[in-house]
Amino acid sequence: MSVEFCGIELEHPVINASGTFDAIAAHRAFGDELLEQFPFAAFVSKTVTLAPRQGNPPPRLWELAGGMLNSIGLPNKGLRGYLAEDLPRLAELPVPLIVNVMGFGRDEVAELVSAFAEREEVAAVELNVSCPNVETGLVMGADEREIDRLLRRVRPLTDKPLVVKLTPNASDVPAVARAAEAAGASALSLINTIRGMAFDPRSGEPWLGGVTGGVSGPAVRAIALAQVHAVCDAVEIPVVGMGGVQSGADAADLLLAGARIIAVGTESFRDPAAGLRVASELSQLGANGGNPALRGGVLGPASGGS
Amino acid sequence: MSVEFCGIELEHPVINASGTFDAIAAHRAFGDELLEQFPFAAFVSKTVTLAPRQGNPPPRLWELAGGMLNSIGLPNKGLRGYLAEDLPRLAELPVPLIVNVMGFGRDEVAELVSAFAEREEVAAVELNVSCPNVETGLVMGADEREIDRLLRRVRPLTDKPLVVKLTPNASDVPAVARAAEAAGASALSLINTIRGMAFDPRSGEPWLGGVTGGVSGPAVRAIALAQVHAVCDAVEIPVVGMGGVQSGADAADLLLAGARIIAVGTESFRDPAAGLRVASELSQLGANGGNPALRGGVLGPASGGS
Amino acid sequence: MSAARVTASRVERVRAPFGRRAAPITAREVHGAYVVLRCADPEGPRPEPGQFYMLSAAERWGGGQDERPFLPRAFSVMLAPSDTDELHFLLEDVGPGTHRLRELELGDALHLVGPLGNGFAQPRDGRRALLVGGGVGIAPLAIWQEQGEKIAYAKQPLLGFRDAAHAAGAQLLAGALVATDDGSVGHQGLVTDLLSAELDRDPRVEVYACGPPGMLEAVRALCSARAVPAQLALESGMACGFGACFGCVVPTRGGYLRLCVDGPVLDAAQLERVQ
Amino acid sequence: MSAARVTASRVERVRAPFGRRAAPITAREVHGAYVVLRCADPEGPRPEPGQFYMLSAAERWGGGQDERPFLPRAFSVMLAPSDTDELHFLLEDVGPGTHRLRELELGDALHLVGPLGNGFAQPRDGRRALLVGGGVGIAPLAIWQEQGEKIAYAKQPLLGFRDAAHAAGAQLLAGALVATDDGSVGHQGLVTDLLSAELDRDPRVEVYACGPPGMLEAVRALCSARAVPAQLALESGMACGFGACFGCVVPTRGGYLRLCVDGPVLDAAQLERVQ
Ligand SMILES: Cc1cc2nc3c(=O)[nH]c(=O)nc-3n(C[C@H](O)[C@H](O)[C@H](O)COP(=O)(O)OP(=O)(O)OC[C@H]3O[C@@H](n4cnc5c(N)ncnc54)[C@H](O)[C@@H]3O)c2cc1C
Ligand SMILES: Cc1cc2nc3c(=O)[nH]c(=O)nc-3n(C[C@H](O)[C@H](O)[C@H](O)COP(=O)(O)OP(=O)(O)OC[C@H]3O[C@@H](n4cnc5c(N)ncnc54)[C@H](O)[C@@H]3O)c2cc1C
Ligand SMILES: Cc1cc2nc3c(=O)[nH]c(=O)nc-3n(C[C@H](O)[C@H](O)[C@H](O)COP(=O)(O)O)c2cc1C
Ligand SMILES: Cc1cc2nc3c(=O)[nH]c(=O)nc-3n(C[C@H](O)[C@H](O)[C@H](O)COP(=O)(O)O)c2cc1C
Ligand code: FES
Ligand code: FES
Repeated sequence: MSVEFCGIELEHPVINASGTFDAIAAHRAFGDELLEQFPFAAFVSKTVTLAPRQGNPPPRLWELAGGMLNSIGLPNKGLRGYLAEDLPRLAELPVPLIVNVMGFGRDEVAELVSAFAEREEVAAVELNVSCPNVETGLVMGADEREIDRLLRRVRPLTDKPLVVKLTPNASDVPAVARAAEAAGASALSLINTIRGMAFDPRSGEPWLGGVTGGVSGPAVRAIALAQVHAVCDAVEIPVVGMGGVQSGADAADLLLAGARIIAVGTESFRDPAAGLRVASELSQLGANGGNPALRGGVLGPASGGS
Repeated sequence: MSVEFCGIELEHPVINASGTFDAIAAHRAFGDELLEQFPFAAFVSKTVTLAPRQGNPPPRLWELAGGMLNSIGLPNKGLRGYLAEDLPRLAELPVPLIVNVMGFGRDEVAELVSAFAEREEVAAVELNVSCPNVETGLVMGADEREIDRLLRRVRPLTDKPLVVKLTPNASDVPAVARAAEAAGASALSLINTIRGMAFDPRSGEPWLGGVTGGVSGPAVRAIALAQVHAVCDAVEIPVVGMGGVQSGADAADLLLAGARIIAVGTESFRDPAAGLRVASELSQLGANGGNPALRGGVLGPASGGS
Repeated sequence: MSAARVTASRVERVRAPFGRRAAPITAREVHGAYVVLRCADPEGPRPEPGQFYMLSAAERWGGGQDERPFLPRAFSVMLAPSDTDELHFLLEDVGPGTHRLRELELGDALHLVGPLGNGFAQPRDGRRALLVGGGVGIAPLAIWQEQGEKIAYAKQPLLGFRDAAHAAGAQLLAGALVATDDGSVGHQGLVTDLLSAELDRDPRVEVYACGPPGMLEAVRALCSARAVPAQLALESGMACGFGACFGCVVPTRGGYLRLCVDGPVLDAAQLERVQ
Repeated sequence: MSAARVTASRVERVRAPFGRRAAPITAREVHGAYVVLRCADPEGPRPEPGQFYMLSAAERWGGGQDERPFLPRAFSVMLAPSDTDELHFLLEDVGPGTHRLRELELGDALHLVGPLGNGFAQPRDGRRALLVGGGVGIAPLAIWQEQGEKIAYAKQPLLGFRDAAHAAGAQLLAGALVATDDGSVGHQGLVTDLLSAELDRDPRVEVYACGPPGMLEAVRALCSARAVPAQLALESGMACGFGACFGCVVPTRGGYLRLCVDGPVLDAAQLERVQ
C-alpha cells in the first residue's frame, strides 16, 4: 500500500511524529535490527532550532488517563550540531528524511530552511509553528496573517516540499490551513500537542518543570480527528494526520477524515515498533475490507505500485 | 466549607456544569430524595435559547478513552417554554439557580438577559458563548472584540451577576477572559467541551448526527487545568473551573489553578450523586490537609461561616 | 410528550433511590450465548417490568478495548423475585462494557442506578397480552411474564433468536414458541412470522415487544396494519439513564423523546417507525 | 556526554531486540513488602547488571487509579540466571503501574522491551567492589553480585530498608549487612552509616549504589569526600526507555542526560549532586 506524498514515494502511509522517535538513540538501543525493520515509511527528525537548546528542566513527563503531558522544551544540538553530527547518520536510514525546524521569528526560520535547501539527504522540511512549549511556536501557528508572512518569506528559499505543522491551540485551524496553502505550503501536518497542565499531588505546585506542557495520546484522538477533518475540507494539499494513533483502525479514521498519510507519536513509547504494527493493521483492514476507508476508497488515489 | 460566589452564598464549592444535569427529569427518576440530598451548591440550567430547539439528530453520544463526545445541539423549550414550565419548578430547588443562555447574535442574548433580569428566582445568568455544536457560539467566545461588544450590550440590562462561559477552542483564552472582565463580566466559567469527532467503525461515516461534537470528561482534565490556570492569572474576577472533575482531588487541582468554585459535568452521568461525593472528598482533603490547596490556602479567602 | 404521559399514566413508575449504589454479585449463570448476572439490592425497591438499571463494574470499569468502558450501561431488569432482594440481568457480550460485566463473579460488585424509566402498561380494554421478544430483548418479557400473571393471563410468548446458542435463552421464559434465523431450533425464520400467524388466530391482544430495531419495526408495522395495540421496549445509546444528558433521544411523532425518562417502553402509536 | 561514554566504554552494552515482546510469567514470589516476578524471555539476550526493561501488563494496562497506567514502567533486571531464559524483577507497589504488575500471576503475560541502558562498569584499577543498596534499589545489585564473582570478588553488600517488612528483601543478596530506619533489623539508622564505617576500614573500593535519591546523594557526597569512585544507578520518570521522548533527563556536569540511553548507571563524577 505504497503512497505518494509531496512527490516522495512512501512504502506505506505511516511515518513518525516529530520528537517521538530518535533513530540515532534507538539504533544504540536496538542495533541494526532497527534498520532492518525500520518502523516508519519516512523519518521525521525532532525539531531543530538555530541555537542549541538544553530543553526544559525536569520533570518533563506526566501520565494522564489515556495519554501523557510533556514539557520537553525542544532540546536539540542546534543547526550546526545537527548538520555535523546527526544529518550524516540519519542520511543512512533506509527511508526518506524529513527535517522538522522551528525558528524564533521569520529570519531564523529562513536561515534554517535555506540550510537544508541544498542537502540531498533531506526529502522535505516540516515547519513547527505550533510547539505549545515555546511562546513563538504558538503565535505563528495560531494566526493566519503570521503564517502568510512566514511562508511568503521562506517558500522561495527552497524547492523542497514544505510541510506546515499546525497548532491545535487555535480558534480557527482551517483558516490557518488555508493561509498556509495559499502562501505555498506543500502539505500540512496536525495535530501537535494540546496545552495542558498537572499539579504535584504532594506539594500542590505545578508538576512540570515547564509549568505547562502538551497533551498527546488517545486522550486527544477525537479532537485530532475533528481538526484533521476540518482542515482536509478546507485545503487541497495533502495532510499528515496524527494524534493518538494506536492502531490501524485509528489510522483508518484519520484517512477517512481526509489525511493522505498518518503519523504515530506517543504510541511508539509504549511499543517501539508501533509504526510497523499500525501499518500492517492498516493493510489488513484494507485487505479484508474491514474499513471503508481502505476498501479501494481513500487509499485509492494515493496508492501507487503495490 | 461554604463559599461566596458573586455575592451568592454557596454551602460548598461544587455546582453542576450546564447541560449535564436536568433537575426536573432527575426528580422524576429519583423523587424527593433528590431534593433532600441535592448534589450541587447551586443549580445551573441547561442552555436556554430564544426559540425552542429540537437539538441534533441521533446518535448524539460517542464514548472515548476516559471521556465522551456529544452532539446534543442545545435542545430546549425556548425562552417562553422555560419561563412557563421549567422556571417555576426550578425555583423550588433548595439551592440558588443560575440560568445559562445562548443567543444567535447580540440581540437575542440581550432579550434573554433582559427576560431574567427581574426574576427573583434567578441568582445569576451564565452566557454560553462557547458551545462547539453551534456555529455562533464558537465565534463570539473565540474573539475578544466580539466578547467586548456582547458584554457592553448586555451588561447594562441586568444587575444580576453575569458569568461568561468561555470556549476552549480559542487561540488566546486569557485574552478573551480579560476582554470579558473589562466589559463587566462578574465571573468566568470554563472549560466548555472541546470540538471532537468520531467515525462509525461499520459504515465509515461520521458517527454523530451533528457530525462533530464536544469532548468532555477526564480526557480533557489536563487541558482544562491549563486553561483555568492561564485565565485565573489573567483576571481578578472569580472563575468556575470545570473539565473532567471526578474526585475531590481533581476539584482541588482546579482550586489550585485559581478557580473560586468548580463544576461537575460528565461525572454525574456515571454517578448521579457525584456532586455530593466530590464536595465531601474536597472537604476531607481540606480537613486532613491532604492537599495544600485546601490547607487554609485557596479556600481560605473564599470560605465563609463553616 | 403527551403520548408518553399516557403510557406513563397507565403504569406505576417505581422511583430509584438517589445516586449510585454497590450491589454484590450473588450468582452468575451461562445460558448459551447469554449470561445471567444476579446481584443483591437490599436498598432498592422492586422494579416494574420494562424498567432498567444503569450498571457498571465497581472495579476496573475502563481499560478494556480502546480503554473503554467509561460510561455506565443500561440493562433491563430480567427478574426481581418478590421474595428476595435479588435483581437478575441478562447480558450478551457485544463490546467492552458487556464484556467486563460478563466477567464479574461471586464477590465482585456492580454499581447500579435504578430502577429507571417507564415500564410496561397494563393491556387495554381486556385484551390478552402477547409477548414478542428477539435476542437479548427477551429480558424485560421474563419479568413481565412473572408479574403479568397478576394483571392478565398472557399468551404463549413468541421469541426469535439467531441460532441455537442464542435460543438457549428461551428457557428463561415459560412455554415460549421459538423461531431461529438458521432453523436450528423451532420455526426457521423471523419471530414476526409467528406473530402474524398468532394475530390471524386471535387479534384481541396487546403486543409487548422488545428486541433489535429491525424486529421492533416489523412488529410495529404488523400491529398497526392489524390495528393491534403494541408497547415497544426500545434501546438507544445512553450516557446517564436519568434525563441528564439528552443523548438517548429517539424520533417520535411528538419529536425527540429521551428514551431513559420518557421510555424505554413506548406506545407503538407514538412512533412513525423504529429506527 | 563524554563521561557517560567513558562509563559506556567500560561496560559491554547488551542490545535489545527491536520492539515489544510478550513474556509469560513463570513465577511470583512475595518477599515481605516486595514481589519478585519471573518471566520467560527466550528471544531476548542475557542482560548486564544495571540494565533495565520497560514493562507493562499484556492485558489490562490501564483502568487503574485515574485510569492509569498508560505508559510502560522501567524495572532493573534483578536476576537473569545464565542457565535459564528467565528474567527476575523486583517490585514495590507505589502506584497503578507497579500495582497492576504485582497482580500478575502464572499464565499472565508481560510486555517487555529490553535490555536497555548502560549497566555497571568493572571496578577501576583493581579496587574491590562494594555494593550499597536502598529499598527496591537492591535489584540491580543482586544480578551484579551473581555475575560480579566473575569480574572481581566483592565485599559484603550494605543494604538499607525502611522496616522489617522491607528488610525481608535483604535475603535476595548473599551475606548482606542491613540497616533499617526503625532498627527492627540490623543497624538502626542509614545505610550510609555502614558505608562510612566500611570506607574507614578499607577505602580501596569502588562503590556500586542504587536506591532512593536521598540515599544516592549521601553516597555520592561521602565517596567524593573520600575520593572513592562510585557508580550510581539512578531513577527518573520515563515514557519510552530508548531515547525517544527526552523525558527522563537528569542534570549532570555535562548538562541534561537522557537516563535511559546514557544511564541509568552514571559515574558519580558526572554529577554535581543527585536530585
Ligand atoms: C433501556 C435499555 C435496556 C437494555 N437492556 C439490555 C439487556 O437487558 N441486556 C443486554 O445485553 N443489553 C441491553 N441493552 C443494551 C446494552 O446497554 C448495550 O448492549 C451496551 O450498552 C453495549 O455496551 P458495550 O460496551 O458492551 O458495547 P459498545 O461498544 O457500546 O457497542 C454497542 C453498540 O454501541 C455502538 N458503539 C460502538 N463503539 C462506540 C463508542 N465508542 N461510543 C458509543 N457507541 C459505540 C455501536 O453501535 C455498537 O454496536 C439495553 C439498552 C437500553 C438502552
Ligand atoms: C532505570 C529504572 C529502574 C527501576 N527499577 C525498579 C525496580 O527494579 N523495581 C521497582 O519497584 N521500581 C523500579 N523503578 C521505579 C519504577 O519504574 C517506578 O516505581 C514506577 O514507574 C512507578 O509506577 P507506578 O504507576 O506504580 O507509580 P506512579 O503513579 O508512577 O508513582 C511513582 C511516582 O511517579 C510520580 N507520579 C505520580 N503520578 C504521576 C503521573 N500521573 N504521571 C507521572 N508521574 C507521576 C510521583 O512522583 C510518584 O511518586 C525503576 C525506575 C527506573 C527509571
Ligand atoms: C514527548 C514528545 C515530544 C514531542 N516533540 C515534538 C517536537 O520536537 N516537534 C514537533 O513538531 N512535535 C513534537 N511533538 C508532538 C508530536 O509530534 C505529535 O504532534 C503529538 O504528540 C500528537 O501525536 P500523538 O498523540 O500520536 O503523540 C512531541 C510529542 C511528544 C509526546
Ligand atoms: C452531554 C453534555 C451536554 C452539555 N450541554 C451544555 C449546555 O447546554 N450548555 C453549556 O454551556 N455547556 C454544556 N456542556 C458542557 C459542560 O457544561 C462542561 O462545560 C463540559 O462538559 C466540561 O465539563 P466535564 O468534563 O465535567 O463534563 C455539555 C456537556 C455535555 C457532556
Ligand atoms: S441517557 Fe442521558 S438523557 Fe437519556
Ligand atoms: S525515557 Fe524517553 S528518552 Fe528516556
